[in-house]
This record gives sequence, C-alpha cells and structure tokens, in this order.
Amino acid sequence: MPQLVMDDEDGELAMLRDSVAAFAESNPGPKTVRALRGNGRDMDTAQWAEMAEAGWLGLMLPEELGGAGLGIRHQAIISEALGRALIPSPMAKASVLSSLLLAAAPDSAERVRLAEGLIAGSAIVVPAIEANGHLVRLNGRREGNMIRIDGHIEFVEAAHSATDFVVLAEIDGKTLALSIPANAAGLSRADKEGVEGTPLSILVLEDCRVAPEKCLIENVEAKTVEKAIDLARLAASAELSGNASRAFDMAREYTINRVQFGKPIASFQVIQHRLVDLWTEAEMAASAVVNAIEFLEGDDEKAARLAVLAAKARASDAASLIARRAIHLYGAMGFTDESDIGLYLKRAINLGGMLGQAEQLRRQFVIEERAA
Amino acid sequence: MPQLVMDDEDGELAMLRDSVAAFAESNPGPKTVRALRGNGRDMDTAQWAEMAEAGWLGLMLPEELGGAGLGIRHQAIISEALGRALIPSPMAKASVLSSLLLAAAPDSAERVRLAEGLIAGSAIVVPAIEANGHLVRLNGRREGNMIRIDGHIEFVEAAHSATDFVVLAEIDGKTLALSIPANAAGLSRADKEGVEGTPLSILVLEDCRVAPEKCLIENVEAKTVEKAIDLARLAASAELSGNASRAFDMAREYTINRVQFGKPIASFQVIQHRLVDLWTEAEMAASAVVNAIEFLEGDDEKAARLAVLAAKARASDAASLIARRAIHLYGAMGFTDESDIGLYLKRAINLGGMLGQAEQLRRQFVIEERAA
Amino acid sequence: MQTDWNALPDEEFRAIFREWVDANCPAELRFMRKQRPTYEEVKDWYQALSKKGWLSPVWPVEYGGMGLNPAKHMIYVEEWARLGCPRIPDHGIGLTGPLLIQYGTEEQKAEFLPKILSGEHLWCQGYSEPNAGSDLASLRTSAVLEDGHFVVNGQKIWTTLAHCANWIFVLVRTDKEAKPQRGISVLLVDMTLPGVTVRPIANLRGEKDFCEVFFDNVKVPAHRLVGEVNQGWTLAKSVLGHERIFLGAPTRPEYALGRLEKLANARGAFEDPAFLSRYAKLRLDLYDLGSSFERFAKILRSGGELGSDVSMLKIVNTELYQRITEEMLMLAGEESRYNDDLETENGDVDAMNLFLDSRAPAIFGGSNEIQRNILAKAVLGLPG
Amino acid sequence: MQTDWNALPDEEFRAIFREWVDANCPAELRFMRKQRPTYEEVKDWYQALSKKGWLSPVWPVEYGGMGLNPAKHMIYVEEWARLGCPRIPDHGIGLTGPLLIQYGTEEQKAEFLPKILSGEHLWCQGYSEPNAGSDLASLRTSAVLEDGHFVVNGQKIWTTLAHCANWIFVLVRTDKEAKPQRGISVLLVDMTLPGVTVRPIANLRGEKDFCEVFFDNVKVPAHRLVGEVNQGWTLAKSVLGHERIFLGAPTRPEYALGRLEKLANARGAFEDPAFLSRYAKLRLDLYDLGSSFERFAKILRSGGELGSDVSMLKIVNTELYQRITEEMLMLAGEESRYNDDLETENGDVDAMNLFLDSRAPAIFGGSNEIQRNILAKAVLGLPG
Repeated sequence: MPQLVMDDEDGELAMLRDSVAAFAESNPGPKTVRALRGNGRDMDTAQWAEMAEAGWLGLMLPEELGGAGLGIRHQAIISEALGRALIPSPMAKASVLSSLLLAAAPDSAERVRLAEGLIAGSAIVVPAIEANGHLVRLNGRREGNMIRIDGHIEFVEAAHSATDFVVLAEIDGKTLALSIPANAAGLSRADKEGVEGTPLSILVLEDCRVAPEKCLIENVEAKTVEKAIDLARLAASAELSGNASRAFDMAREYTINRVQFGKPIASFQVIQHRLVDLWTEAEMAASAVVNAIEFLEGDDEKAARLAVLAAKARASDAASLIARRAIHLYGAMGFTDESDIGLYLKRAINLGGMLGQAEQLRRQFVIEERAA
Repeated sequence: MPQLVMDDEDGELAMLRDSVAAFAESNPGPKTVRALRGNGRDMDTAQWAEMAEAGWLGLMLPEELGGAGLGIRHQAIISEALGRALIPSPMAKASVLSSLLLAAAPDSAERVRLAEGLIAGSAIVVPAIEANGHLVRLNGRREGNMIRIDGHIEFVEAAHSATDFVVLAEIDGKTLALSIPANAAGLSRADKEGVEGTPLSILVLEDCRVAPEKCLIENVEAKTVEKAIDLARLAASAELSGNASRAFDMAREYTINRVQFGKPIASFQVIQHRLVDLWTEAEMAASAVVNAIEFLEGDDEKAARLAVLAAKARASDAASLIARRAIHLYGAMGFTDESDIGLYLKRAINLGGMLGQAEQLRRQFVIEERAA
Repeated sequence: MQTDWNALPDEEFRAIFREWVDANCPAELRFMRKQRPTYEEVKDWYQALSKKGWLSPVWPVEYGGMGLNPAKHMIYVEEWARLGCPRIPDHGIGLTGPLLIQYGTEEQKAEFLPKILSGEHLWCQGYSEPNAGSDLASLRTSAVLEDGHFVVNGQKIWTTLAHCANWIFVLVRTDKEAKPQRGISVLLVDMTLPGVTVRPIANLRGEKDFCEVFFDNVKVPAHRLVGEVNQGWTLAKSVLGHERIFLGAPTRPEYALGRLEKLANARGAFEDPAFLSRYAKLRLDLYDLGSSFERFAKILRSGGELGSDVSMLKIVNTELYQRITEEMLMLAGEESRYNDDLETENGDVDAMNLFLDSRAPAIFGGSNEIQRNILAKAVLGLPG
Repeated sequence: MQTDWNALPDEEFRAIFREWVDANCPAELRFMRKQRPTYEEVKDWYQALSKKGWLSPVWPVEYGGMGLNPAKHMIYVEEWARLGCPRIPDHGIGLTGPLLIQYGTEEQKAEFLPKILSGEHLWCQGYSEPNAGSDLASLRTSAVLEDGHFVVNGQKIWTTLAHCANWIFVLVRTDKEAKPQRGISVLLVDMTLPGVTVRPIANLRGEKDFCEVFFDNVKVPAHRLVGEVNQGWTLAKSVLGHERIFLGAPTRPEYALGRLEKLANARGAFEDPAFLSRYAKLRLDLYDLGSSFERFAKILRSGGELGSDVSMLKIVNTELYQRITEEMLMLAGEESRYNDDLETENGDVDAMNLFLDSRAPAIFGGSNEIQRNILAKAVLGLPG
C-alpha cells in the first residue's frame, strides 16, 4: 500500500489516519457516492458536520481565528485518507482554500463569522475564484456604498449546499475578495451533471449588490491567492494519491483472487509487470506529494510552487492511469457500475480536472522554472 | 515475416524479391556496412554497378529515356528487400529521386547523358535539393551566359562518389534545376560522420559557375519536385518497412533460441506480448506502404500525398521502435557492435531522419488534410 | 425475382445499397450516441430492412438473406457505418441464424429463421459465466437430459441485451466427466419458460446493456439442442467466420476522432501545436489502422480466408479508441469533470460517454491479453 | 588524526567535501562524454583522492576508507555528480573491498586493500557468462581444487574494463552436483597468470567498455578463495547493500536532460509548444524521480535499511534516460542522422552518443524485466 511517508515522531499523523479510517467505517465512501448521485444533491452535509466535529475543517486556519493552526502536513494526511476511502467532500475548496483566503484577510467581523462557521460546519464557505486553474475576477463597480457584481464562474462545487461564496471582483484595477451569501439577490445557479453524478454549477451574478462589510480583502495580491490555491492543489493531490493507492490495492487484490485458466490472473507475468508499473506510479505520486509538503514547509517559495505543480500533475495522472488499468484488469466486472473501481476512476477524473489539469501544470512548471 | 502484400499475378514482384535475395547472398548487407564505415567511403560503388547491371537503377525512368518504365510498386519491392537485407545504398535519392527529376525535365542532351549514366551505373547522380524534408534553393544569378551559384546544402549522401549533383537555384523568382559536375570549380564538401559510420556531407558552392546547357529545368514547379520527393519517400518507407520486418524476425528468432531460467525467453508472457506488439507495428508499416503505393498509382494526388506522409511516418517509427526493443530483448548481446541488430537500428535512424522525420510528417499530414 | 447481388460490380452494388439506405434509415437514428439501441428504439428501421429483404446480408437467399459474399458484405458494412445507421439487435441475424443454417435441423431452420427476420424472436447469446470469462472451457451451467427435456441450471453473465430478448442460445455442460472443452452443448431456450430470470447490470455509463441470466430447473425440450450433444464447443467457435474482421473495423475510433476534431475546432485547439502534434499521432494511427484493415478486407474480397492474424486489428482498434477519448478529456480542460455532453456551436460532444464506453471493447470479445496470447502462439509460433 | 566525518553536520561535511573536490578535480575531467574512462585517463584524480584518503567513502577508517555512514555517503555521491567528476575504475573500491572486508581473511585484507587504494591493483568483476546473463545460477566456469590450486576453466563475458584491469574476482562453480545456486565460490585471480585471455568487445558506440575473459587451466592458489567454498552465491549477493540505491540515482537522465535543454535552447525549440509539452513530461518525470530517490535516501539517512522496493528507481531511471535521448534525436531533425556531436553556440551536444548509451542501463545490472519480476514477488507478493 503506497502512502505518504513522513516523520511522525509524536504519532499525530497516525492518529489522524486512524480517525479518518474510523469515519470511513461508519460512512463508507462508495455508499455515499452512490447515494448522492443523480438526485441533484451536491454533498453530504451531515457528513460534513461530522467532519467539523472531528476537527478536520478549517485545520489550516490560524489559531487566532479559532483554527487548529496545523499545517499542510496534517491536511495532506486527512486528504489522502479521504481519497483512499473515496469519501466525497468539497474539502480542498470549502475547507483548505476557504481557510487560506480567510487567513490572508485582515481582521473583520465577516472574516470571524465565516471562520467560526467553517470550523463548526455551520457555514459552508465555497470559494468561486478560479476555473481551469486560472483566477476568475468578476466585474465589479461601486454604486454609492454598495458594490455591484456581474459575471459568471463555472465549475463551482457544493453550490447548492453553500451558505456563503467567496468571489474575486475587479474594481478600478484592484481585485477585491468578497463574501456573498448564497441567498443574495442577483445570484443564481445553472447546473451541469459532474462525472460523479453530483452537480457542478455555474454561478451567475447579475446586478448582485454586496454591502461593504462583506469585503474580506480590499486589494488582493494575485500571489496571495495563488499561494492559497497551491495549498488547495496540494490537498487535492494528496486525495488523488490516496485514490491511486487504493485503486492499486484493489487491482492487486482482485487479480490475486480472480482465477482464470486454473490460476490467479496475478500469476501471469504480463499482469504482474503491469501491477509493478501501477504500483510504481502510486509510489511516485506519494513521493511527489511529500516532496511538495516539505518545500511548502520551507522558505523557498519558488521551489514550493514548482513542487506543488509537479505533485498535482503526477497524482492526477497516476490516479487516472491506475483506475483505468484497474478497470481493465477487473475485466467485464470493471465495466459495471456495481464495482467500486469505476467510482475511483470517476473521482480521479473529477479531482484531476480541478485546479488545473496535469498537462497544463507541467507546462506551467517548465515555463516558471525557466523564467528563473 | 511481415512484408508488402500486393497482387502479383505475373510473378514479377516475386522475381524482383528473389533477385535482391540472390544479390544479398553474395553481398551480405551487414558485411558491407562494416566494411564501409569509419574509413571515409560513402558507398560501395562496385555494388552500385552490380545493381545497375541487375536493372534496378533508374527503374522509374520513362522508357523514352531508356528506363524500365516500371512503377513505384516494383521500386518498393526492391527497396523493401534491400532494407531487409540491410544492403546500404543511396537508392532512394540517387536512383528514385534522380530518375523522377530527370523524368520531369524537358528533353536535353544533359538529361539524356545523366539518364544513360544512371541506368548504366556509370554516373552517380545525387540530388541535393532538400534538407529536413524541405526544399533548399541555392542563390543563383546570371552572369552573361553562365549561371553563378552560391550557398550550401546539408545531409548530402554519397557526395564523395557522386559524379554529378542536381541542385535547385533561385534566379529572378524562378527555380531552376541544374546539373553540376562533382569536380566543378567552386564546389566543395565538408563531411560529418553519419550514424552508420559513412559520411554525410555539406555541399558548399562558392562562386560556382554553371553552363546554360547544364540547366535541366528552366522553371521548376514546387509541386513537381514535391511529387518526386514523395516517391523517394515511399522508396525510403519501403526500405524502412523491410528493415522493421527483418529486425522483428531477428528478435523473434533470438528470443526463441535464447534460454534463461531453463526456458526460451520467448516463452515468457511479457516477451511474447512485446513481440506481438512489434509484429503489429511491422505489419502496420507494410500495410501503410502498400496503401501509399495504391494511391500513388491512382488519380487522387492529394490522397496519394497524404498516404506517402503516413507511410514514411509509420515506417520510420516502426523500424526505430522495433530495433530499439530488439536490442533490449537481445540483452547485453544487443549492446555489442558485433551483433547485427545494432546496425538495423542505425539504418532505421538514418532513413528515418531522411526526407522528413515522423513527427514532422504527421503534423504535415494533418495540416494538409485540414486545408481541404 | 431475387437479384444476384454478388454478380453486380462492387460500385454498382454500393450505389444501390447506399441510395436505398440513405432514403429509408430515419434521420433521428443516424449517428446515435447509444452503441446498442433496443429493438423498440429501432423497430421501424428493422422492419423496413426486413421488408426489403436486406436485414440479413450473409444468410443464403433461400433462407431470406441477401447471400452476400464477403466482398459485398464488406460494402454493406462500410456503407452502413458511413451513413451512421444504428446497430440493430443482431444476435439472431449474426449468430443464431448462421449457427442454425450450418448445424440446425430442417425443422429448426423452418421454425426460427423467419421469426428472426420478422422481429418476433429477439435473440441473445449465453456464453460467459461469472467464473468463465476469457476461459469458456470452465463453464458450469449444466443441462441434464430427463424425459425428453434438458433440465438447465446455472448462471450466465454479460449477456448483452438479454432483458430485451425473448430467446437465448446457451452453452451448457452436458457431460461433467469429459475434459473441460468437451462435454459442452448448445441449446435454444425460450426465455419465457419458468425458471429463467434476467437481471440487468448497469455499466460505467449507467446504461443497462448487459445482464445476468439465471436458470433454475428450466425444462428445455430436447429438440432444442443444436447439432450433436457434447459438440457445442466446436459449434460455438465456428460461427464467427470472416466476420471476425468487423471486430477490428475502425468504426468506433473513427467516430470518436470525429468528435475530438469537432471539439478541437470549437475550442480553437488546432492553434496549439502541442494539441496538433498529439492529434496528428491519433489521426495517423487511425489512418494506418484503415490501411491495415484494408489488407484483410482485400483477402476477403479476393475470396481468401482470414487467419488468426486478423486479431491484431482488434487490439489496435480498441486501444486507439481509448487513447482518442483520453485526449478528448485532456482537451476538455476542466470540462472533463462533466458527465453531461460538452456544448459546441456545432452540436454537443459526448466526451465522457465515449471515454467510459471506450473501456469496454478492450475487455469484451476476448480481452486484448487473450488476443495477444493467441497471436503469440498461432501467428508468431512462440514456444511455451 | 582522522576526522570522524559522521559526527559533522551534513551541510558542513558537504561544504568541506565540495570545496576540496572542486579545487582538485581537473577541469578537463568534468562532465566527460565517456561514462567509463580508463585508469590512465583519470589517474591523477585517482591518486589525488587516494592521497587525501577520500578514495573509498564507505570502507572503515582502519582500512583507509572514510567510514561514511549511508547519509554521508549520499552527500559524497551527490556532490561528486553535481561537480561532474568522472567515474573512476571503482570495482576494487565498490566491490572487492567490501567483499574482503566482510568475508576476507586478515591476510587477504592486508594484501589487497592497500593496493586498491594505491591504484596498483585494478579490479574487474567476473559474474556473467554467455549463457548465464540474468540467470547467474546457471554459470559454468569451473574451479577444481588440485594440489593447493584451483584450476579454473571457462569464460566470463560483459566484464567491464577487464582489458584495463590486472585482477578479477570471479564466480566459479566448485561443486557440479549441488543445486544450481549452491556450489558456487568466489576466487581472486591475478590476470597475469598463464591461461587468462581477455578479448574486448566493442559496444554500440564503438567503445570497448567490456570484455570476454577466458580461463584455460588457470592455476589459482587456494588461499585466493574468499569466504567458504560453495558459499559464493551468498557472498556475491550480499556485497551490494545500501549501494543499490545508486543504480537508481538520476545521474544519467539528469545529464541527458541538460543536453536536451541545451540543444533545445540552441535550436529555439522552446518556442514550439509541442516540444515544450514533451519536454515538460520528461522534466517532470525526472523531477519526480528525484522525489522518489529522496524517499529512499531519507531511509538511509535515518539509519534504516533498504528493501527490494528500491528497484523501482532503477526501472524508472533507465527508461526515462532512454526517452530523453529519443526526444533528443527527434529534436535534432535531420541532424539525428549524425554520429558526430551536434554543434551549438554553447558547445557540442553528444546526442547520438547518449541515445546509444541509453540502451545499456535497462539491460545491465539485472534487466528491467528481472527487476519487475523481483518487485512482483518480493514487494507486491503476487502469486505464481
């Protein structure tokens, strides 16, 4: 079982892993996925509340905001474990990215309200600030005291369950980060069905008026938001790494148990070598994530940035490849909806397409590395 | 043994194949390759003379010029067989391309002289008209009666043995095809060592004066030359297809005979599947060449053009892939210079790099197909 | 009087066939997203073909077929694909029919063939079992002869469109003592008999294309046996003759590449040389697959027989199909997260549908690993 | 007094080591085209290291080594690679030395270790035979004990730099009756003895890196046996301990990618997004290989032992090296037809040299197929 290998002297990481495993016992991921899909629900809010209770939400919020003040290392362990167990949640966006945006904001009542809600699970704070890996800034203009927003943004998860959105708006050449209540006038949704059967929404803002106290950051630096997105990317990478690892384990177990021509198919050399290659990919994904965590904990911002791009690209490709190959190794069974392996593939595609695809991130890596 | 499969009702193609096989008996390709390399010789002129005697040179020259008036189908069979037997020669350029340039020229004494020499093997007529798959036009200007040429052109095969070169020169917006004797004043060579150990030359023309009667074509249309190049490409593709086929056979034979862990290594499933994939590539290359031949024999010029691009791309990649994998299957023996398999790889690279590389030809295919 | 199609020049036959099909196949059935529509969905088209006498291209004329030789059959299939006609439920036409024509009694032929043509009998094929996927020799569904009936017990799986069929021909074990590949027989079973249960299985795309079929003491009259008892393995293997080539026909990758091109045009992707380069590889792989397919088609046209080497087409075909659909998701960017079709100004592109569908052909009809095993032994003559 | 290197902080050791090496390794030996220069070519550097006491990083201090632990050894190797120092003939240091230190008699240690450090003895390793490549258990070179001598007969092959060596340690069969993996012993053989013949074999690049070594009734004194008789298999396998990690060190692909980048810069290829995309894949594969290498290096640094899983590095490493050099030929365009190095304004790029060289590492040191077999069994626990 490939996994993130990191120092864990005080056993904190192992405890986090165990706590997710216990959660998965009572909330098996595939069961939740099947229950959610096709009926228009975008997330399991009851489970989200449980996660809040477990202390997993707002993990990266600073202690001043009531957060655990833990780092990306702990977040990665949780995300990896969720990925392994296929537990669906908008963790990377509605916990990690939200936390980091709030952490970057100056003190304000709105910031405190959102942070408290996020930690308690009572507010579901969904950032809608990027698409296709690029920042999306909506059009804004001031009308007296109010800010008026127009525009739309695609690929918004949990847009039904959200209580608040965070968006970026461009006004007079400055970028503002705004909090918008989900029930604000002028805010509407159009849904598409996502690959996992849950909706991905297009958020449409038409003449949406935001009060000044809803402004979280007056002048957002792109760098700050990019850094927050990189941490969300890392969380998604860890989740993908967990997905890849478990899909590999499933392929291994299935081929050991499946007998054809009087032998377990895992005893055929072609299958063995293919499993070795898949295992290698899963191991490389895990190492890439650990590498990024270590750079993120260090001082070299550029190195950290590159390491995150590499980790997301590797983990996305590994998860998709392993699940595709696993389906093939399962044979006809892999092509059924009954088998969980297909759900792993769909999750891999879903997370792989989020926050920038592998190919795009690789090109970005080289361009940024060469720009040194 | 994958090979070009074509109708051969009168058995002509089989006879051509046999005649090359007989030639190869007395002139084993690998032996010739080893004899030529490293000592600066660029071709085996004695063998070239034998080929002339066998009637293989100028095969595609029209009968009015004393040629056999045979088509690309016959040329492909010869080229394929030469490729299989690894017999080195500048066939694609100094026979096929030369013939087609002469065929495209209006009647002239120079044209007749070159055609006669080509057929007899007494003139080695080397076209130096393209590099990297693109036409190269030298700078020309008229000085009184004479034409003065300046410029250089890379990757010229058989430049030592050549008796005459054919070059393109641009004068007053027109392209001329000129015949230049190898010993002309103002013509010199710089050599690089090619991958097969024979020189590839850079032809340098400095103040090289050409008499007007050496002008083969006064106003060359790019289309005419491109068509000639396409037929040379097809010949090279057939040679590559033969190379791929024989390299596959060698890998098959070696792995059947090589015993490790008490079994022929060809009995291991991983090796078997790899051989199947290599065989498939060789078969696809042969089919691609046949497809191009059939289009070349038809009326649809664009379809023929595309089919040639596809054939050259496929055959180049197949030959290189098969030889690389074959070397690996040979194990340490494959990494020795003693084994012929390395010579197949080097030939595959040499021909693959000639007249446009696979990747370039594929892009060209799509661009031209879409331009419809 | 029945036309002798085989006597027509190829191009004339092609023109006649195309013209009629183009005029009669309903527009809304062309280029369907669904690979396997049900009988109900294509009923009118099925009946139109039946009435015209063109439903069954290969059956001899005496049984109501067109009696096409392989060359003409190739044309039939090519035009069908080119015009985007839907696949019709074809197990009766493609499998039951040829089986009965070759091995059936006169009574069986008289009873069943007309009902296939009329659409009254919709057939499915009961080969695979839960523990006998690629390895048919280990099948366990049993049939015991008692009082003029075979009593059938066991389970089939991956039975395509069984829930839409009313007859099934099944491979059953009639001799448990014999070697695994002996002792197998073929029975024709009325699916309305007591003890037959069908359970559809949803696939990755959420569609129910295939089923489990359970047999619980199903009493099948003895005259429903095809050929001799215990010879079923030979029968089953011989049914697919030259038609194996169609497993390698580049229809699916062709369709998928067309969609990829449409999406790429809509998204301006051809401006990106990186995409162009990857597209070019796929385009040429498809083009060259066409050339290879043509090599085998030529053998059929000239009256030859296909060898095991034709399996190479199936491998290349199915793996190319996967690569094309993977590229489609890459091209889609974040839209790769959609199950819904992707919108373009020239109509929708079913990227995810194709991506998921492309997982199947490399598995079914003998996995590509099995195909490679066969090629290694039967064509390359490798030891062990 | 001898420094206790292991007691230094890593970065201090790194700084000390780098400074001296940078000052003392001759510039003309840096980043050599040749993977395996001969002793003559690197003699000065060898002697400088020897004099400094830094020739042998891992041997215990008492035998003249630096006694580095794995963590410090990693730094030694990393800095060596970063500064582009040439590989020195290292069979004595890397294989003979550790073998004798672990299994040799005091006499053997006293006789041989100093002469390795002085450069007087240049060792090579006689493992492979013509019919025992990946399959050492079937080796046939025999040694029969007669009158205090082992009489050795047989042939070794792929013996790296044997033509430049004067001593060889060979695996020989000393008991023909035993099971294949038993009955093997290790002998130290003076190559100037009568009956030893060396025939260099040219490789694909035309260089003579490896040789055949023939033994024709070579009389080897009995005290040249290492360890116990018939226990050679165990000895041979145990010599490479943590050093297996270096088979996976990304040195070669790193060097090759650097050349690719140089060529691409010179040819303006980064302007082509298609190249950029392919380059990015290679760059990231190398980057991620570094992360994976680091995972194993960390185990060594923290005093752990490596498992069989470290073999994954060797596979990724050697296959990446090949893909990088293949890309180099693609980038070269028609210049891919040159054996000669390719000229750029910033120096030559040895594209063909690297392309051909990259064929070797996937074969030698246990082919990648063998590595995958081992991983399948020892790490993944697959059956059969």
